[in-house]
Amino acid sequence: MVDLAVCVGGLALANPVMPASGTFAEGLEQVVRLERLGAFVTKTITSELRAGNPTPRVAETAGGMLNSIGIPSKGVPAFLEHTLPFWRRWKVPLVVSISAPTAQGFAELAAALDLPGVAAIEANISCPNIEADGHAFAMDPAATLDVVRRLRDATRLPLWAKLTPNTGAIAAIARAAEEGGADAVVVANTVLGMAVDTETFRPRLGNVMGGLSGPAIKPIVLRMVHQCHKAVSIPVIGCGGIATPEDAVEYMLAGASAVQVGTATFLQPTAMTDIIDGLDAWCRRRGIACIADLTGAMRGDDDVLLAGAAS
Amino acid sequence: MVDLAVCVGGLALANPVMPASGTFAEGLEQVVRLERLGAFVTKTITSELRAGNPTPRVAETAGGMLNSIGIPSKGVPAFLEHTLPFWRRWKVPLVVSISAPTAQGFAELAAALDLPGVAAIEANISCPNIEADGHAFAMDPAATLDVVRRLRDATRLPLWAKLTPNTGAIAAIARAAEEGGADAVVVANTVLGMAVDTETFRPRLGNVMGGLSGPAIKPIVLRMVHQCHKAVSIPVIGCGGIATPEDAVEYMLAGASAVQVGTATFLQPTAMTDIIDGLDAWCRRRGIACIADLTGAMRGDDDVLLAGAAS
Amino acid sequence: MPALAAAAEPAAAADLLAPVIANDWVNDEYKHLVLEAGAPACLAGAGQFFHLLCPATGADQPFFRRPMSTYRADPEAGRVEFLYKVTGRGTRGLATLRPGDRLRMLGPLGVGFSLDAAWRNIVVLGRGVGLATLAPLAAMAARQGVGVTAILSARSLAHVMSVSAFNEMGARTIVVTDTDGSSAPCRVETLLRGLIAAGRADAFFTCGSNRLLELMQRLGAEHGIPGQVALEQQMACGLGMCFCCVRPFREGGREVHKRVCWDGPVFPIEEAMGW
Amino acid sequence: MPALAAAAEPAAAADLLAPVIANDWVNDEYKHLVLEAGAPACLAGAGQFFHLLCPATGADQPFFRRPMSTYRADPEAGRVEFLYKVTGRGTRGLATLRPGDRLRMLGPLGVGFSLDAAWRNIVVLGRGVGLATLAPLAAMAARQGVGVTAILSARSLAHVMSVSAFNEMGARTIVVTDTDGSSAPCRVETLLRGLIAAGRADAFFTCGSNRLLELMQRLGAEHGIPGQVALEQQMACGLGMCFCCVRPFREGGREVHKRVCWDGPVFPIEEAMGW
Ligand SMILES: Cc1cc2nc3c(=O)[nH]c(=O)nc-3n(C[C@H](O)[C@H](O)[C@H](O)COP(=O)(O)OP(=O)(O)OC[C@H]3O[C@@H](n4cnc5c(N)ncnc54)[C@H](O)[C@@H]3O)c2cc1C
Ligand SMILES: Cc1cc2nc3c(=O)[nH]c(=O)nc-3n(C[C@H](O)[C@H](O)[C@H](O)COP(=O)(O)OP(=O)(O)OC[C@H]3O[C@@H](n4cnc5c(N)ncnc54)[C@H](O)[C@@H]3O)c2cc1C
Ligand SMILES: Cc1cc2nc3c(=O)[nH]c(=O)nc-3n(C[C@H](O)[C@H](O)[C@H](O)COP(=O)(O)O)c2cc1C
Ligand SMILES: Cc1cc2nc3c(=O)[nH]c(=O)nc-3n(C[C@H](O)[C@H](O)[C@H](O)COP(=O)(O)O)c2cc1C
Ligand code: FES
Ligand code: FES
Repeated sequence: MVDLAVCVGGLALANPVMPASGTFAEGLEQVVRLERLGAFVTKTITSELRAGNPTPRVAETAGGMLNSIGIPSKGVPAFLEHTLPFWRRWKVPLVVSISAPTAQGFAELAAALDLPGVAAIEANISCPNIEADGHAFAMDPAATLDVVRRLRDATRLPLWAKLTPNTGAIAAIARAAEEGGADAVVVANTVLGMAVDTETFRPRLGNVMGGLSGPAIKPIVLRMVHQCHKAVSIPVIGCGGIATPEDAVEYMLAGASAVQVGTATFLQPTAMTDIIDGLDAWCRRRGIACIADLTGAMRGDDDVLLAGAAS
Repeated sequence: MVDLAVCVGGLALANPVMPASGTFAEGLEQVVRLERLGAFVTKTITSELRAGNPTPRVAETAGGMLNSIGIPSKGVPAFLEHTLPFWRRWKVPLVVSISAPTAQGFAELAAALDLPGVAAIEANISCPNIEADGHAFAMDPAATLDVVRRLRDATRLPLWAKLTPNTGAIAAIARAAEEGGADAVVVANTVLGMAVDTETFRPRLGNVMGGLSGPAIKPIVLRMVHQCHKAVSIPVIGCGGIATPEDAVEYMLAGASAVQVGTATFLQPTAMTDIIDGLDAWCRRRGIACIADLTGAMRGDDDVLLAGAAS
Repeated sequence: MPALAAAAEPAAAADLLAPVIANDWVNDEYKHLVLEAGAPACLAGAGQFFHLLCPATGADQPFFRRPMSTYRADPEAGRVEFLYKVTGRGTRGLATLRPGDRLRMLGPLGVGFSLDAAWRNIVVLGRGVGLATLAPLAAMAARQGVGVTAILSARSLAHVMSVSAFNEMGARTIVVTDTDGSSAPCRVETLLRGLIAAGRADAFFTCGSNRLLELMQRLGAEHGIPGQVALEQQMACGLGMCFCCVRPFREGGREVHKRVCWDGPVFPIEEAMGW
Repeated sequence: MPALAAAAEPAAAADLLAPVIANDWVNDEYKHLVLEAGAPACLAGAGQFFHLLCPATGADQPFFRRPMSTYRADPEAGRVEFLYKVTGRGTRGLATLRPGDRLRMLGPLGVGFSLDAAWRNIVVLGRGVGLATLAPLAAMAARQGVGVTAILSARSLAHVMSVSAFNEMGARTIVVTDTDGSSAPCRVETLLRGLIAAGRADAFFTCGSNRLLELMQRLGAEHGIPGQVALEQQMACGLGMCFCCVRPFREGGREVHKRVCWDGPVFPIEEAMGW
């Protein structure tokens, strides 16, 4: 009886739960009924062939993980030949995540993907591993505006901009994405982090630095989702540390229209469908007819309170 | 036999372990031999009387905690009458943490504290709760340069600048603090975060947003310590999620000259002395004669590797 | 604050790993935890509390310690006891402890109850888990020859705890319940007025219910009866360091913030503000 | 890759909560875990693995799951067994499991060993925990009527595991140890050359030692003997999704990255690169 449908950045989804880019691939089919997901989101692809980063590529931390996978990519032809036909077998909308070293490269790649079976483009303008020392388009409002504008000119597909949490100005960057023509912002990618092995004195990641994800970052990204929800009128897709139905509700209350689940799937492969079931049960228990009503429904968040911070 | 002494930003410390501001007060005397600490750091004080934020002021998160204590302050006279005489009873160097709403206010407060018994000033230019919506001096290199310069002109005491992790430009801000004349940077304060109660739909903190601390943020702050260590030649004091001797070693390898322990003391009141004992034992086991040699001793961190991120 | 001035210097606290002797269900919600603990833990005063490092279990990973009032501290047997309600992840973890396990606990902490030498008869009024906090007060009063009337309020007879504990300490015990309506504030007020009239109310003590606190505040003000209340607030450090456990209090006409862990958990009743 | 082509379609994996039947020490470092598990788990092929959600204990809170090779999968009894070395926080947590507890495990996963119909006799060479991985291969060979010579290498006689397991499956078992020097690569090489000469080495299989891998690669290349190796790498998802478990391989003269969890953990021996 609960209506789980949401409308996000130009796409109508059966429910608000989808995978986070880079944490989802065909292997999950063995354990999860993929047709139940709100959308599919591919691992980020690039035009260039890329090998990804040296190993070790992951490390455990308290309540989270660091990864420095990088963006290994087999290029567009391999995507068209293998990945796209594979995902086309389902009716679930397919969101293709893309990246490029230049705004021009982003635009060209988006243009090349305006194909049947591609439902939306997620522009990963935030991956902390790509630019040296963690810089990315989405660390700067002007660069964000520029790349999103060019993407907007290059494709008629719904366009989502995936932001980085490695900034002190997330609201300004979300506004730049909106101004550039994005249909939604995905908040956020991983938080740049690091770990050192005290036995070997070496970094725990082959790449020294990597992205932190998982429950540890949930309070940080949730805050950013809330800031973005207040700053823009396009939908915000929350992504960071979501592992339970309550986490998804928390994100929606803070302003998310839909959520992406990444790291949780590694620990619990059925995490996404468990969350969908749990959302349904939760709405039922609370007498909520349309899940979309949860978006931004947090109470007691007036500016008086925020200003109260200073007193 | 292990030499635990370190020299940090104009101060010689018996060992590199000290409390983080706001997580230390006289109550600890009941459980810990305070004379064993490398330094004392006071809760941030302000000139104005401040009540602090509404309750609830804390919330648990995965591997960490959110706080929105704010900076309740009884002003300078109460500090001079009660706090300073209390801490003067020990020989341990006393670092006084200060904050103010303006650069001028910072300078005046620092000038007023150039007193016997005060060993150094830690300028908390980073507290995310003070300025509305999380802004702080240390989110901007120019504001950092300005406030540190004025502080430098106002006091002959060793001057530490405590930075915020809520920025995409930590290295630039550390450089600004160095240029302004800081003797050390403390990296870092809490990460701005948020949590929502899914039963009541209300924020878990009376102040909506608050600062995340504890093990959850360790990989993030460790990365920033490393970035700052590479960016400046003044010492870096690491602070974020340190709970064990290994955590302290990890921070030193990444570039810290000393460490501050906050949240861990709440869970384990003897955390700081346990860490000091553990550092001694660890150095002994590894045959390290001077702990100061650990600072920046991480291996395999050449720029080739960092640049490799892009491939 | 004559009452508080008479309080003994709080014993130094210690963080110790205490072996569990017993941890049994008292009813369907409460468990009774008995630990082996030498000084200073077993010297805990009435109203003082401990900060417990509740064990993490699979699903429940409490981050903070949990504050818990001393239900009983026995210096002779070298034991400390708690009576706790299983509510969330911390107390659920606590509930898994088995005899022989060890629990890390910091204490005794805070300012407890104190008895003025001039008081001959006191009234103790508690509800729910508040009774656990008040039980050692009755024991202290008994030791000092002070007469105690204990009004124990609960949902039903099955939910009143500690009746026997209060009785053993020689308290006159009155049980009031929601089931028979005797716990209604107006009926408790009648009881209290009777005790005042009978000269059995030199001081008021309460814990665990906002409505009962307000009732005692009103009657106390009306009849000039001093009193004390034990309050709760979420805690991080438990040692007065973090200022997260503050509550508002009335002090000389002004509203001030005080730390429940450090300035309390026991406060003069007239200073407390309802919640 | 004729060997791999002959592999059966991998059974679909499932994530199940399996009751523990036994979890006993085999020696001072290894434990043997027996779980009740229906299909598809108990249909796991030799060389396939499971991804285990090791229980968190007080100090040890493993974040990721831990990969573990099937030591034995018994469809008739509905059981799956593991032989594991207690090394870090995940396996320490695993070691706390008691009969009746439940373990969440995902599997069977990955590409296992496969036997070419043309092979009559194979040589299995393993060390340490690698023996756990190779044991079900010997069982599979026995079922298919393929003769097995198993060379089991260990620090000392006390550390050789699974000898009886290999014997039961009818393998000719040779134990070599560091203690008597028989495990030195040059001595193992002599053994292998003997087996090749005797026509008992249609294929080579190994796991657990870089030096033994390199030895088998060299002799295999010299004599045109195919082979397979089971490799390890830290894993997050175990399902081919995260690309964290890649290793470099030689393929047609180029170095390529392959995922141990998805493309392996068993690979053609000539592709593997030492570590
Ligand atoms: C001084 C003092 C003495 C107490 N004595 C007792 C006692 O004798 N018996 C008993 O059953 N309970 C007592 N409590 C309440 C007890 O601390 C809480 O029930 C317990 O912390 C709940 O933890 P949880 O993880 O089970 O619940 P959760 O709801 O999961 O706890 C979440 C957070 O809220 C805090 N919290 C929740 N309820 C309370 C509360 N009522 N007071 C303070 N913090 C709370 C927890 O400590 C934790 O930080 C006392 C509280 C205080 C402050
Ligand atoms: C396919 C496969 C099959 C395996 N089969 C067995 C087996 O049958 N018996 C057995 O004892 N061990 C086996 N291992 C190794 C086993 O996974 C590790 O010993 C275990 O993960 C160590 O976890 P820990 O938490 O105890 O150690 P920690 O050192 O605390 O682990 C830290 C991290 O490193 C990873 N890690 C540590 N050692 C290894 C390793 N050798 N391989 C992969 N990841 C590692 C852990 O999974 C974890 O993510 C296998 C590994 C793989 C990849
Ligand atoms: C192993 C791994 C690989 C990832 N790869 C990508 C990627 O290719 N593109 C991208 O935009 N984000 C990538 N991410 C980031 C996730 O999509 C997500 O933003 C982040 O992990 C936070 O969500 P989580 O806490 O639910 O994992 C990756 C994350 C992980 C853990
Ligand atoms: C309850 C609490 C109060 C704090 N108050 C202050 C403060 O007054 N001034 C300040 O500079 N930092 C303050 N901090 C931040 C800490 O000093 C420290 O930078 C941060 O908690 C990270 O370290 P940790 O993870 O070890 O706690 C406070 C932190 C907490 C948890
Ligand atoms: S709990 Fe920290 S001051 Fe009371
Ligand atoms: S562990 Fe994720 S791809 Fe292998």
